[in-house]
Amino acid sequence: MRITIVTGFIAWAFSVGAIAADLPPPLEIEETGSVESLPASYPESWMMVDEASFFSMYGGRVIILDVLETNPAKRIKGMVHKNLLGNFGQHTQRSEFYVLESFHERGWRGKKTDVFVVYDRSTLKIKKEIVWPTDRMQVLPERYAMTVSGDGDYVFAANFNPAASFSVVRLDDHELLDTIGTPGCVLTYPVGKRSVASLCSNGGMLTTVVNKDGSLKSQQRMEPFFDTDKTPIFERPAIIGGHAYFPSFKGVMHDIDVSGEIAKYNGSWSMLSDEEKAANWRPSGLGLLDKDDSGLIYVIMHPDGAEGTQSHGGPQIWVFDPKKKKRVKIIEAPNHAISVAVSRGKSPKLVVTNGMLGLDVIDAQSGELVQTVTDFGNVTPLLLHKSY
Amino acid sequence: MRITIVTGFIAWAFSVGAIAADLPPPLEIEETGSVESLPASYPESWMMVDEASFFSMYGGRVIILDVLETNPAKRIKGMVHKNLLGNFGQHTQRSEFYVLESFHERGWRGKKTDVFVVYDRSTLKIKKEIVWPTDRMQVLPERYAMTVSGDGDYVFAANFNPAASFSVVRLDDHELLDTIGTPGCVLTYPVGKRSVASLCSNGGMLTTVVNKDGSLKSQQRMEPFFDTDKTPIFERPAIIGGHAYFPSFKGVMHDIDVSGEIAKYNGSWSMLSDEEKAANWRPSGLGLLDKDDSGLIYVIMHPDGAEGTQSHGGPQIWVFDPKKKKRVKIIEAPNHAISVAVSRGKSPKLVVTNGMLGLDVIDAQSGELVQTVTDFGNVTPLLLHKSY
Amino acid sequence: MKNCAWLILFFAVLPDYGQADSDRRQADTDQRRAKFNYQLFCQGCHGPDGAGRNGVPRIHSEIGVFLKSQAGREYLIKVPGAANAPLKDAELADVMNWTLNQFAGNSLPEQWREYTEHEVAEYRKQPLLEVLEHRKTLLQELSTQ
Amino acid sequence: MNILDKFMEKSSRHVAQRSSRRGLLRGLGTAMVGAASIPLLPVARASEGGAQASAPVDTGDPTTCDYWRYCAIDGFLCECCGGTYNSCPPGTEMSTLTWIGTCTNPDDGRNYVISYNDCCGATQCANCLCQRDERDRPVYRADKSNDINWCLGSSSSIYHCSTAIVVGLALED
Amino acid sequence: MNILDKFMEKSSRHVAQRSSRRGLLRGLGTAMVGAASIPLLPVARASEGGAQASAPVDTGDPTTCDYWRYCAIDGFLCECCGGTYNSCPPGTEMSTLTWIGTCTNPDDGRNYVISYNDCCGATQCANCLCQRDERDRPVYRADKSNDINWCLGSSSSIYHCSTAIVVGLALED
Repeated sequence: MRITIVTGFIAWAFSVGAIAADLPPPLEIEETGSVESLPASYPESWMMVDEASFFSMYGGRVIILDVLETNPAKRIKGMVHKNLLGNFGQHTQRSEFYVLESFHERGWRGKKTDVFVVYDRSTLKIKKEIVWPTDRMQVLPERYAMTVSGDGDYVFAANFNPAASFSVVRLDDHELLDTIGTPGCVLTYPVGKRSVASLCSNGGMLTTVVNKDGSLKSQQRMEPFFDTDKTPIFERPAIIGGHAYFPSFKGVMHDIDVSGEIAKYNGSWSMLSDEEKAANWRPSGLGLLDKDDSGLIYVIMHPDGAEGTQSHGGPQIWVFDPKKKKRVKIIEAPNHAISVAVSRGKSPKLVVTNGMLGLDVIDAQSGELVQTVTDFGNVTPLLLHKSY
Repeated sequence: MRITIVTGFIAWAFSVGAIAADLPPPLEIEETGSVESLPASYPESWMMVDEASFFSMYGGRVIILDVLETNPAKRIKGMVHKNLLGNFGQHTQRSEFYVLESFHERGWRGKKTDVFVVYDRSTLKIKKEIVWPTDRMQVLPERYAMTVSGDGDYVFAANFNPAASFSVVRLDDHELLDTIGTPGCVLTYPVGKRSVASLCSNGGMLTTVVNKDGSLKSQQRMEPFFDTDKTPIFERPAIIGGHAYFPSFKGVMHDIDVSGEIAKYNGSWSMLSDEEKAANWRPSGLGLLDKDDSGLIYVIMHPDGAEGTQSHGGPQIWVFDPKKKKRVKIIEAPNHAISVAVSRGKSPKLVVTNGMLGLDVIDAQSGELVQTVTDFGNVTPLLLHKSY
Repeated sequence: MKNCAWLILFFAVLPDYGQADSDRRQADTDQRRAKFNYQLFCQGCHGPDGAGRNGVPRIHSEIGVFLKSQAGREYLIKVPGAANAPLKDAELADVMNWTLNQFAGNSLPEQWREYTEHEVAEYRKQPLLEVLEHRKTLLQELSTQ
Repeated sequence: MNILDKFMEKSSRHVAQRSSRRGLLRGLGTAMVGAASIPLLPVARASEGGAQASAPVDTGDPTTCDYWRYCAIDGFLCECCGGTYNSCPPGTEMSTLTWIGTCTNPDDGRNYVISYNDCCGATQCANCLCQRDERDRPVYRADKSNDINWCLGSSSSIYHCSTAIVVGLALED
Repeated sequence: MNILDKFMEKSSRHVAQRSSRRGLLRGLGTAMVGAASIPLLPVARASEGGAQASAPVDTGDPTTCDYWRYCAIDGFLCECCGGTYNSCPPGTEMSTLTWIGTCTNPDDGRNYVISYNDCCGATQCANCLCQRDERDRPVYRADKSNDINWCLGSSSSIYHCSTAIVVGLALED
């Protein structure tokens, strides 16, 4: 009602104004209520930033960011909430992504409810919310606290309370199917079409094969391939062409074959020359590695490694070709690196969470800094993901 | 049992150790589970900081801070949550304070519930939570969005949705009694023993007299004493000795007699000399004023005032004696001032939220800076309160 | 063995340099190591008193019931927290025995024997996969005994 | 929500040095220009080209706090959050309750009625904080108050960012 | 929760200039010293005075991240939040689940078993962030992992700050 009347004013003002001063016509009345939407598939230069909001975890979110946009005001494309170190996963084919988060009835108090939320990539609206049957894993951001199955039809999401398990969501109807125990083994690495590997406290892996109805088909343990005390590995692999590459704290790359129904150990190779070993070069960081579409692995490295430095990040990003088991490039991190992610496509960009908790965007080919991105609401952007 | 045994170990280790290396005895085993508590009445140098957490309002809180403590690590005495710009109030006699806050079932979504929370000042534990009957007022921090009645037996807390009302809580049993409409009038200023004054959109006031059972006894409107467009006042009075002093945007101090059952207009006086008026000195800021125990009013002032500068804060704090209707002192704000509070007692300290959103602690007598307090989790400490 | 505290105190107060001392001191060291290992590998979840927590089974006054059957005896070693612990077989046996002595209380059968290195090695080869289900079944069986 | 002006004034200095922003600005994760630090375009500009008279003119930059429509705005500019000056970012909802102000478009010299609709239902955008208080009034004049969380009437009361929508022409006094 | 080391290293520089702290440190509202930026006290120190042998010695400063007990800590030091190194701030609850580490007291040269109990049930303290990862392991070794929110077993899962409690003496290998 108010709007109608005001429009009347404008018509009046226009006629008066035009006669009086030869001004341009007045601005049109604008609609209230309009809301933007995004493409169903995001451009390669968009990244999904896991802003953990470590200093106020109720404010955690995933910020959708165009890291190549030069106008700071136009970099943010949207954001969704991700409460209390919520876990995040994406589908590469379906136009949706997933947040598994927790809420207390009264913010910090009252009954806790964990919920699995399916977001539409285009509208950023919630397509489905599933109340979770147990306590999801609540840790610093991981890429494999949740995974889409190899056949693309399920999500497996990790639980920990501290009994370890994962729950299965069917994506066709977004139904929660089952929860499967993985005693002593955590996280969810996709194996074959519908299997999940988890890393175990004895230095081995457990593969869980899941039935079509989401129930447990079988579980099989892999012999320990590292010593969790003496030769620990990072729980953060690069999974490329049916192989999951897990670097150790000291620079041994373990190769797990995840192409079949059951994960198989496939040996290891050193990431380091003897000189580098002597200088104690080691992988380090939170999101310490990522892969590009051509199958290269990018790992943050630092010299003078020691017990306790495994999360410090480092000054360089080393690029490995896992097929050749060889380093192919060294990229300098202009402002230190604590996490790294690589964008999709033929001209991948390295997006580095730097020591000041901003983002350095680096051309992966040339190694040159494209731009540093800050002031997008970032406080603790601990982990980044490609977008799809 | 455990302790006994471990003590045994220690005794053993001690004897061996002492023999072996002449070392001191080992540290005692410590208890797990212990939690600190605070005095039932807080020292004068403690202030209650309303950290609105404007950039992540789920993380809002009241930080209890010793502003005279020189060791930064020991300044924080405790903190309580205050969600979504929650309202805060304190009792000067009972050892408790009050937070009126809102929660959505899922952080930012789902059903909203407003709750009134009674905190024990000593344990910081919740003594009572009352689910609120309507939408509390959700605004930038105010000192009078909630008030304790003059007789100390009730809390009146403001609602706005946008219909204005207030609800009554009886403190003896922490029961919610009633909600009373105050059409067109907002906030809750204590009047007499059990009345509430509210400021109205016509520039007048409404006094609501409340029965012992919390219900409406009577309401009475005061004639408008200012023009909300042309001569607006700040809604933030200093209430001293039965008088509520409301400064106007342009430096006229209005005096409302709140000592009786009904608030009465008691005239006004200018805070400015003619020269100051010519230089457009004006009050400004969010928490732009406070009082000390001797009855002086401290107001943030800035020169070159204009439409829109009423919230900018200013470079000086002027001290007025409202009985003499005269300024008695000017205190320079070392780093600009946007909010001010004064500690209790005979040697009051001015605590100023400065332009960098840290706190400048100033001796109110000498005007000298005692210390600047930052890095206590402050992001947007918009308003400060005395402690009791 | 519940009076090991007393024993230790005894050693503390009266350092013994006599015959058989090295054996006893070895036994004592083993006890201390067992407790240390309990602290390092178990206490974080099971608590300093074995009380258990949300999602963590209670040990205190309960763990002993499992020793009433062979399956129960194996269960305690096959649970991943035990089987997967980075401890040698002998160390794991010591931790388990220490835990039983320390926390099991009246839940222990009247006749029971401590775990040996050898049997621990055997049991832990196949850590359990369905711990909770297995536990439930076991407890049902034990309660009907 | 209009307290941080002075703070913004200070930080606007930092904005000039985009590559090395620090201090409060960095801390608060904003990219903001203080009110009125860049002079508004003169009214005359609109009349420079006669041909322009055939179409409405609005040449301001909505990514800056100085943009004319923002004269009584508070909070985070939706323009920097995935929305625009008059639309909400994806996934949010535009408030139905709002406060109203009038601002002058320097391009045509007209006063427009601006509806400051908040976008609701997502955690604070925390970008492009912009605080201008022309003709803003305390909460007793709710219709003119930007201290109030105007998401109060929406399905989520969570404030995300603010728009500034032309809903009419103002009458001169 | 152990990622911000490098960040902390950087910010420790700022701590030195207390009066003009800025940048990340200010932004994050911390008052922190990076790990090991001050050398630990030599063991010898304990033996300097013979009389000391009659009482346990622990001369470190629990308000600094360098304090010996914090060798595998993550997060905010309760010592700066209204609690102490081994007690929780008022209104919070000490976690029953925890991770365990061993650290050396430089005053007596002994290794102690340290239980890193989180204090739960209040919004993050956000002060004195301290990140040290000696013998910290990824989540597959949950008992040694400080990446996990250990408030998971408490009545509130909200992490506030961390303590470091001496629960035993370590054995040498």
